[in-house]
Amino acid sequence: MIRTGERQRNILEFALSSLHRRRGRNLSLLAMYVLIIFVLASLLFFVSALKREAALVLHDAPDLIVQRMIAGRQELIPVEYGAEIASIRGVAEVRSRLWGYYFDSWNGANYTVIAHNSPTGTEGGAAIGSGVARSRKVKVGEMFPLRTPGTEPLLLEVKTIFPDSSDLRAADLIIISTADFSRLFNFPVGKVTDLAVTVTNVRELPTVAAKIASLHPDSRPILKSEIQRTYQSIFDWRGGMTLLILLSAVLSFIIFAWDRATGLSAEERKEIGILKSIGWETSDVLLLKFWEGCAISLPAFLLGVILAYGHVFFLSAPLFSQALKGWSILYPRFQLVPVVDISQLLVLFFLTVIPYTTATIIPSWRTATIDPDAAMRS
Amino acid sequence: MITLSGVTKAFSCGKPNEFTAVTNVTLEIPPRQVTVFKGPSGSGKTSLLTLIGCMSRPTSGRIQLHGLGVPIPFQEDTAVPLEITGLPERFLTIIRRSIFGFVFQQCNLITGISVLENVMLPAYTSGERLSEVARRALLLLEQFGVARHARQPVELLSGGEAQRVAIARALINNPAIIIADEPTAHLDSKLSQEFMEIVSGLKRDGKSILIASHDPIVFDSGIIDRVVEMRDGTILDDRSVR
Amino acid sequence: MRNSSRFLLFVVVGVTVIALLPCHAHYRQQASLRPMNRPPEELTELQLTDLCLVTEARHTRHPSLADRHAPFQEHPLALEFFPSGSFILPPSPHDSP
Amino acid sequence: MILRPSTLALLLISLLVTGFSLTAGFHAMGIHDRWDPASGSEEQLELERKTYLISTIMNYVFPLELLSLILLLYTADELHPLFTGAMCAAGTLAVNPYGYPALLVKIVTALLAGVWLIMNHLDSRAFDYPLIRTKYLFLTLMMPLLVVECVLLFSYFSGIKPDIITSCCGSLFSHDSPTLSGDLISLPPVIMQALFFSAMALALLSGILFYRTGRYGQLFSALAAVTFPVSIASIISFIGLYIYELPSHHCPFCLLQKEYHFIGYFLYVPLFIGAVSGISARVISPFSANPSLRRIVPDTRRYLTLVTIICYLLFTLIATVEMIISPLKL
Amino acid sequence: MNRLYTLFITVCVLWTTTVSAVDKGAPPVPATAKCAVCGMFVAKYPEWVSSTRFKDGSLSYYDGPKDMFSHYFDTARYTPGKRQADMVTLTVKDYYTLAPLDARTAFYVTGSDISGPMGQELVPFRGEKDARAFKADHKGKRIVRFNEITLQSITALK
Repeated sequence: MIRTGERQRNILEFALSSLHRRRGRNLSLLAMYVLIIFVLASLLFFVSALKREAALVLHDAPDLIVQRMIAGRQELIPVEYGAEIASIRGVAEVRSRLWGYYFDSWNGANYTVIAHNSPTGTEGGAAIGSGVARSRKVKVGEMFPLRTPGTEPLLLEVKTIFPDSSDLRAADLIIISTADFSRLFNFPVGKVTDLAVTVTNVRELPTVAAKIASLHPDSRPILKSEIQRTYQSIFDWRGGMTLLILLSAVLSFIIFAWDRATGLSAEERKEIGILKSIGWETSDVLLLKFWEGCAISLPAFLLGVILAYGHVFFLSAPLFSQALKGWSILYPRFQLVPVVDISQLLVLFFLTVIPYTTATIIPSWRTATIDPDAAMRS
Repeated sequence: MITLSGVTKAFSCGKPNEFTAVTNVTLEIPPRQVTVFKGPSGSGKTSLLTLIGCMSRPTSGRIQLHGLGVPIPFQEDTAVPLEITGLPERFLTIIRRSIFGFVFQQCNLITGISVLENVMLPAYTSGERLSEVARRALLLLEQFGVARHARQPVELLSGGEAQRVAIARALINNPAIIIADEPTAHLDSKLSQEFMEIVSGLKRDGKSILIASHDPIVFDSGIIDRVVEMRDGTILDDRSVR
Repeated sequence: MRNSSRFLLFVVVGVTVIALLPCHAHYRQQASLRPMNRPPEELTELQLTDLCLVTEARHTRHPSLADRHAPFQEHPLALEFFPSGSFILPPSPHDSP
Repeated sequence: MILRPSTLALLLISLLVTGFSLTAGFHAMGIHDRWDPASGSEEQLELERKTYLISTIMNYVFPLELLSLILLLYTADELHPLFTGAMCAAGTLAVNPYGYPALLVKIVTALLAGVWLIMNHLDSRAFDYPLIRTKYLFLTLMMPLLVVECVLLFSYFSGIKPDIITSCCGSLFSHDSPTLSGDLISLPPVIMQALFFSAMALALLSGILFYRTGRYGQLFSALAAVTFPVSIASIISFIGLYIYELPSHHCPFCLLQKEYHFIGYFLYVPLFIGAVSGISARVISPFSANPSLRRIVPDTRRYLTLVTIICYLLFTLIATVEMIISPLKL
Repeated sequence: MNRLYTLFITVCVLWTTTVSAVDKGAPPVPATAKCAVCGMFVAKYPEWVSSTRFKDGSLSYYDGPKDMFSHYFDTARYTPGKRQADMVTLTVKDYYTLAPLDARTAFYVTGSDISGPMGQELVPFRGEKDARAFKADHKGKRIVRFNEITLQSITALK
């Protein structure tokens, strides 16, 4: 037993020294491998953390949102619809919501303006997201103007700026009072943006939605579960699709690794021949090749995953934010709360290390079965 | 003792380029002697040595090893001669590792690693502690006067030093039989003489030594017990020098 | 220290760090649920539906509430708003009860 | 089709295992037909080299097969929230008719893979390849099974759609279900308890006896093989009840869940390893007639027996501790 | 000004006539509570949780009225040593309001298209009007009272 262990260690020792001898090639292989695992793991971590954030936001979302559609576009919905919906059996509460978008021609950003009569949202005051504060360069207590359809701009005093930690929800929000809202947009009387319906028993939601749709054929009820599903599919598709793309990257890497493993240099060939002639057996050489593979793939996996964790959860995924940002001016400064479990790590391991290892089986067998008398005959 | 009976080795059997390297060789090699296989290149002496040294298997014929005095894991009774002809490669390797030590025409040292590591290499796979192996390797290097190079990479050695390192490597597992293939081919006369002195030392230590060579310094040397002359895969002449 | 020991030590340390990642994640999740780290009540009262991840257009800020014909929701590879747009799948046609 | 990392990994592994096994099996057939250890011909040398290839491939691939059995259980459990009515892997596997067959075939192939690896290890320790034909015949016979497993897995995962209404383990493993498990559950727990503990005790006793004296090996292997299904039946019949602390919940899958501290894995893994080595001890016993294996086989059998004893003891220990600390009393 | 006033009104929350007493009065279901019949964790299905209280003060939870009735009719099987007569209170939840409700006074709709965590269910209501409305909306077959329910009708539910 001890002898087997010692043999493994001795062979590992030699494997490390032979990798070291060709460090240029092996380091480039390692770097490429680390990079692929890093990107794959970052993506996995990023998506699962965003999923959690989306789920948290959705937790507070209304059970059912009723919009009105005219000519295929969303329109303002009359308040009376709310009272009728409230009388449907199973509906606990109907809230009308006033909100909209404000395009800031000054800096090209899109804000989300919401009317809400909370303490900070008193007339003339506003609670804003930190993204808005950044792009408008305002601090608490300062004033900032918004254009109105009339001649006078709406002057608002910043009462609250939401902390960076809630950027994923609030970076672009401007919360103002109802009165200010109607002045800002010259909002029609008796109309609201949409209705938020609370239904006590979620099982009844589809029925309530169907009743609303038949009551007002021009309305479009959106269920919370549909939003959830949309999000799920966005992230799953994103996760799955990108996974496929990255898998192809992994595949090309395997081909590279295969090519590298098969294209034995004359020098390597001679070395194996010498080893075999001085008493190494085929299975010893196979073991050597196995340890060589491990000495590449294990560090690659460990480094790749740990770096990815740091990249996504400590540095907020700067690599992906570039892709997500696109043309938007307000990119949230968020720090994701990590979501990692062992199964994720195992799957990552299965998807990256195993293909590499299997790709090297046949080449290493070919290497290992060089004739032992090759060294004599050279 | 090693006995060969009717040993033939053919390459590329059944193909147009078939050729027979060793034809129907029957031979007995007693222990603790220096035996030289003499003949021009292509005479089959190297092939014969690879067959004896368990590096390859004969196409037909038998090779037996007697009274090895070394325990082989699967051999129950050490008194019975060990037939090596039909053994799988795995077991040939075990025998090769524990009974034979090889010195090649080119020194066949692995470049990039130290002299010491090169000497230790054959023992890596036996599962011995490397510190123990290193101790033994240093003793051997000392014995051959190259201990001061132990930590240097092998590229920096001169031809004679490299040869002595190769001999040290062949001895690391304390084999009973040393096989040397054209050991003096790349050495000048002085170094070849030195080599023969080392061989006589080994002989004094009780090792059997088989050398393939067509160098007169080797087969005219005083320490030789027997010369086997070969040509075209067969034995022309087999004479005892003493 | 032998190289193999160094390598094995590296692997053990790496595996330990990786094993600690889920623990760290768990800790951070617990911490994020503590009252002081929760989003202000003012925000949760708004009953928001979407993450503010991309804001270049209304259909990216609130993908779940956008018009059905909003540009690239019809095809995930539509290029109007390339980087973020290409990530978003059209909502499932499930939404008419 | 359900595109998740874990399902992708499962399918990938299945493809790898099948692909490589087919390659190996193809070579194995050639070796099986043309093997002639007495010959020193180049063809024979080539064949001997191929045995290394097959061994290498199988030594990589079959452990994967064993691991992916655990991954399959995990995935099935992980997917259960997608389906109405499913509360654990039992419901997920019942989503379409391929689920349970896939699991069953996977268990069988994993078992056989374990036995094959042990056989291969044994063969590599003898100097004249005594088992070469046997093991390659065995491997060739496993090929169709591996292909079937791959096909089943693909059909299963491609047939999965969310929101399917499936049955929950409560109905699959209840008194009233007209299946074998239904009959099992209807047995009074006392009978099953008596059966389980006596089978386990006999297996362990005969194992210890064999380990100490070298006799009654066949008896031990037979008992070890019987104890495997008995233990699984016992999990369904009564061990689960103590773990769930419910007198009527007979599911063998819920115990894989986090809520039960993944206790299922700690029960099934030792049980499986114990069964593989117990069965292997029986499978290899006839090989001791072979001169070159005469001394190796008894050693290996003793070692395998030790593994079985330890694993079964572990299983019994965990089960008994669960029964004792559980507030439920039957 | 008038306009502003109207807007203010509209934004005010519109309360409906239904009681918003969600689970008021009933103690929260512990997260570790399992259905006494099928073993599911009941807290995952708050809208279905039913419970019984025994004479000795012990509580049993179920993931739906169906399992509660299974227990009620076959008490000894799921809680050995206890009898039906030991069940003091039986509580279900009104479908529309999710308010706790004495199972003995409730109206149950069978055969509807609403399925519980364990498939077909008896859907409980406080009032007969609600039950009728539900029966119409959800293709229910019958409205039954507590004493009309038998072990056979429970086992017939899939």
